[in-house]
Amino acid sequence: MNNSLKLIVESLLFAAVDPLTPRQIHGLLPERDLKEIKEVLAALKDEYEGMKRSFTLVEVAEGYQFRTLPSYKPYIANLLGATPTRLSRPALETLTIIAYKQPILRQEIERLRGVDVGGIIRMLLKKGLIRVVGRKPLPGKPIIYGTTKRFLEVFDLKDLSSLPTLKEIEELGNGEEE
Amino acid sequence: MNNSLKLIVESLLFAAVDPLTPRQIHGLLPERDLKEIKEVLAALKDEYEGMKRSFTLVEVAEGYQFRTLPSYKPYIANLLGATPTRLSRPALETLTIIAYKQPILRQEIERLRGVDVGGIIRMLLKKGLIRVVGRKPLPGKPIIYGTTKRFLEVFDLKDLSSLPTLKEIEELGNGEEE
Amino acid sequence: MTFTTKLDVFEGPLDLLLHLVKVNEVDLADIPIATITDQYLEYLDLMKALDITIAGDFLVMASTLMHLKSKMLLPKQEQDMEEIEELVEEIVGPLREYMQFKEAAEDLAARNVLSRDVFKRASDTYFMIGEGKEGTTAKVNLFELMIAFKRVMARQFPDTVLSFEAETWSVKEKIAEIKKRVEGQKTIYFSELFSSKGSISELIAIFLALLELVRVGFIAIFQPKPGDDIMLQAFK
Repeated sequence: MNNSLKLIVESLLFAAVDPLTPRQIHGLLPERDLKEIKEVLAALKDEYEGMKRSFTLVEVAEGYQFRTLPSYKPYIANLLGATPTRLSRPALETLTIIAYKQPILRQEIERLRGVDVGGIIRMLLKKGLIRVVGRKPLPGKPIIYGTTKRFLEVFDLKDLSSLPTLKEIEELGNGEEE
Repeated sequence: MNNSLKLIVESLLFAAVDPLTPRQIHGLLPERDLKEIKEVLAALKDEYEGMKRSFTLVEVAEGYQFRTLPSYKPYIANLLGATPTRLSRPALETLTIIAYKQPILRQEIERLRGVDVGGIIRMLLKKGLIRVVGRKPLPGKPIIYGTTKRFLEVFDLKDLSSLPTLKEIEELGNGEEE
Repeated sequence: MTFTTKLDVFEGPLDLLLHLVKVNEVDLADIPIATITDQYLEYLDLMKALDITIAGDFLVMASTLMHLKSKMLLPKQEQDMEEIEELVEEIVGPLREYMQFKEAAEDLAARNVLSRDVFKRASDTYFMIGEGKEGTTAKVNLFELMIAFKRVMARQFPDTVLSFEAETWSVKEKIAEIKKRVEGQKTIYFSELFSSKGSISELIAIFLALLELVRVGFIAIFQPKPGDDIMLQAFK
């Protein structure tokens, strides 16, 4: 392999989840000098600054990390808001209950989950995964919730009847585990 | 703000976890033409290819995604430590059959492989590589399976039509005797 | 039974047949049926001798092979030839398709696989929950818990279809109960939680209570190996 140290370091910074310190990089490339690695990091930083792209290499307290420039924040905020891939476990559980039990009252969801779900419901509404289906003719006219078309899109479902039942999952038997 | 469309799109691709389609980017930048966005994506791809860095912009899963080049694999594998989730041979074969024959019933897969595949299907569902596409209008409304976008992403495929055509098994001749 | 894993490398009859075709270095178009049949049966005998359960699929193929072999040994007439050809196709047809997919699978594995050969930015959380990323202590994810729960239900209510019903049991009460039990004992088992013959709604309440306790990080769950009973401990 004939990759330059600079590009090797770059690939590590690109794939890393957290900032990388020169020492960490040295640990991964023990045959290289720590000094050499530090020089390469500084050079990369200069290079990216000079390239004037939408992201750059930033020296943060813990090391070096690629980050987008602040001026792109509004676009990226929109992106992160729009990707429903960031559902927390409680959110996913709540969504599952709504999907399987719809139309359903908030109280019923809370009874099933044993906790307040107000915040989660707001978030799911905002992400367009659930919707208000109507109101129940009960005192206080409580709201009934159901899933949206967007929910189907996001979960790659043709229609609600395509949701596999727990029974069908069970019938598949045991999955192999790695 | 005075960022060029090219750099805005770049920042989105850089921050996104999953591949972004031109349509998704258009959804985030509705005031721009879809056509314009597609042009910018193609231009960015060319630009990165020409830059010869350790990562590049790849067309995958109907969208675009920044990825490292294969030659940096050993360094990054060391960095990330954990061994990548490996599919067993039976799992990979099952996934292949689903990819090529989708939409497909579990029974058909079992006929082709000659063994029960329930457990494998469950594991592939869990890994998000396959999905329930719908149900067949047959008694019992059996589930039909297909592959996901994630499948395309993992196996570096632009779309399903870029799956290589199945090879004819050559030694077979024409099936005519003598 | 330690032998099983060493010998039982063939996933099914097609896998075994394909192996025999390769070992004998023959073409699919021209399989020496008699030889292959004998070797196939030898393998089944070996399995029997080692007390390995032979799946039904293997036996079906064995009888097809034997039927074909006997046909071929008899003096042939025009009509027999046709039948023989059909029988051969019954075996070779699926084998051919199987080989095709095996090759395609190899091609797929040879691509630049994400997170094996090439890497994207940031982490790969995707939709799958329960990778323990958010600092929870769960080593088993929600999907597995669900399945474990289904097992309990299947044992206690063999014919019930599970659905989320509005319950008469309070999850909050169950949370308190489980907390108490886990604090009292070092480790309790998943199956123990459901050992009492309660109603479906009570079991669901216990299950949801458990999910909640895992979620908030009060309980850590472990599984020695896949399929084992899940162990619960108060998380310190």
